[in-house]
Amino acid sequence: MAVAGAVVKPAASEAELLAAIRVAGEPLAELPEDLYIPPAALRVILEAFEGPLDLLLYLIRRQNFDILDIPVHKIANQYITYIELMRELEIELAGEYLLMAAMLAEIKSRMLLPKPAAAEDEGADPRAELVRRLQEYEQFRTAAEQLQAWPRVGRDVVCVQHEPPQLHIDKPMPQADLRQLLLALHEVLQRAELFNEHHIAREPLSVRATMSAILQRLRPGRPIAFAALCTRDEGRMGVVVCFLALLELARAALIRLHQDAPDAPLAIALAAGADTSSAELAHG
Amino acid sequence: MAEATAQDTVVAAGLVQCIEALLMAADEPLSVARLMTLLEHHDQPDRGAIRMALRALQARYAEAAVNLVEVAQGWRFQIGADYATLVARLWAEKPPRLSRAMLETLALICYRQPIARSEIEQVRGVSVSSSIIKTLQEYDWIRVVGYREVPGRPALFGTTSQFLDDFCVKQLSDLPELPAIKDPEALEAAVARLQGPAADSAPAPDVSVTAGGADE
Amino acid sequence: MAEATAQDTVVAAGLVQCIEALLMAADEPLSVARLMTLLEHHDQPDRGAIRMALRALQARYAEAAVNLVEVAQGWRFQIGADYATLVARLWAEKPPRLSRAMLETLALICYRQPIARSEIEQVRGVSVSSSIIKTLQEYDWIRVVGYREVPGRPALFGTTSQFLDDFCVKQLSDLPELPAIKDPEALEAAVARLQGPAADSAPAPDVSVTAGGADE
Repeated sequence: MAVAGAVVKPAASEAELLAAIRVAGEPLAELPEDLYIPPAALRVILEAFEGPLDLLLYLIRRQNFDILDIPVHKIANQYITYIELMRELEIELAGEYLLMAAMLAEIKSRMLLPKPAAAEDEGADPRAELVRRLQEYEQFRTAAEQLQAWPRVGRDVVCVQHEPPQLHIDKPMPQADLRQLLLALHEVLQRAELFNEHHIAREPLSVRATMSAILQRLRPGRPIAFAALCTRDEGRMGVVVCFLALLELARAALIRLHQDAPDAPLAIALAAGADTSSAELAHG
Repeated sequence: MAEATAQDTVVAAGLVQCIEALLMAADEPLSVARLMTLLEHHDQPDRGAIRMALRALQARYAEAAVNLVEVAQGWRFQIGADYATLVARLWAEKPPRLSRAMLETLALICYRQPIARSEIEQVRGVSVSSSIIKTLQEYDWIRVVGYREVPGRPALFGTTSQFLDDFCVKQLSDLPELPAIKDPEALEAAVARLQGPAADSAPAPDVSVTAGGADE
Repeated sequence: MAEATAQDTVVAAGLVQCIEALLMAADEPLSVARLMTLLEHHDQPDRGAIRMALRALQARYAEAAVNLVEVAQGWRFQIGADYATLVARLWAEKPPRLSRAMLETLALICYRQPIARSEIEQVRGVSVSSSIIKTLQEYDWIRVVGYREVPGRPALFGTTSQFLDDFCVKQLSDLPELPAIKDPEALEAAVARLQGPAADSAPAPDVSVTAGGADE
């Protein structure tokens, strides 16, 4: 694990380790001030921290101070030496680190001044404020660790999803509303001012329907006799409508009408391009 | 790990549950070979043990709504076929709304069929997107009834019997003729007649057949 | 549908299997209400019947590698955490690691919602990068729940039900308690002591006193 890892986890054992170190018989109370820390290591250490409060908490925890009774003066010194060390090594520091250094410096100086009686009420003592903020931050740092450990989807828990053998999702049909349809026609014709008679197709719908039906039945190159087109059960009206449809289709050059002899049966064929010429249709 | 003998149907419970977890989580079939590699660190089960575990699982899920099946690439859990329609409702979309453009296009096709797309655009004064035509065809409301023999051979569209069924009209000629469309009251009256319970399919006497053809 | 009486634990088997199929096929939790609409055509089960069926299913899967769990947005089948490492082998890519900064920000929003970004920065003592806020929003774990009516109208953030689902809980209170501050009284006492005349331990002798004041 990188240095940062070891540094971040203020394992109690490290404190015992420190206590166990005997320097000239005296237990080593704190990190020697002049311990040389290579800049790269410092940068890594710095990355391990989430900000000044985190760094301060680390310093407090590492030396097993009780957060409620921290030797503010000592901690401030250590923090400020760290920060100055980093600035000497031109490690660019987030502004907040410097802000904290300034605050700590202010706390240190206030602690040295005799407490003037009148100064009681000029705002919360920054030290108390620092302790409160450290505590509050630690609260959420621990909460974050708890969230990290909590089971979460994608890492600890996988949701189950299976398919049926073949999934046929039928796309639902829209609501077919006749009134809407006719209103739409009204609107579009209104918009196009096509309502005057001569423009709009005058043929009744039945003729329109028959025109489509006839076109549908005709195949290129296979003419059909007129009689075969009109179904018996529509009666006289059917024949009229069918005839009108044929005239309309011819006018629209969609079909061609042929009669071999004056009273020969009338043949109808698609006005398809060249390919009907070879058809057995006798030219009129 | 208790090595299960062939006859002995006792299969290491742990192995069955591990395979169950893997198959439930997997989003593709898992072969016996793949299961062996996945369970390497676990307890190095051999093929036989895995097959036995798979059979035990298959039996346990036989009656459930999801079953363990063997497919080409291996084993997987699958929703029972007879729940397919029920499950499809999870992804059923809401019925789409008919857009103004779609209604106008459909109405024009209905009243002026066989009609080419260019003519629809001419009347609407707006281009008709091919997706509108495609969708109306998907709904099986319109279809190509023929082609005009001019350069480009434009398709001619007409309405279908499905269109008549969906719009609850027996035949096209039941629809109000154009003069009735022009006048809003007449249109409302026509619609009411068509949709009203009493209205039977026979056209009302006052339908003016412009072609002058005598009424039947 | 045999209406199961409360004492009678026999739940219509058909209903249980339909719910099992739906839950196994769904790609999101299904609420009781959603199940009711999905089963509408089936046999219009009421809430009670569905809850009974869910409990029956939960019992049946209690020992299996996959369990039926209720989360914020409904019920779902999920593979338990104890198979996490085994199942993770199915996929090559590892799930994205959450940075400490992201987790601390998420914890603050979770326990202090609705909270503005400036308050998060106040507590963490560091500015919150907008990429963290954006990522948490992309995960759909946090959302803007309102604005504080002060100059600048800062957005207030809160957690979503998706956050609860992804952390496998039904409601916020199921998450671990926010660790309590040591004990408030001791804090007050410490603060008082700090402000009291008897300053804490004398500063270390090597303090370079810029003000030149004598040590206490």
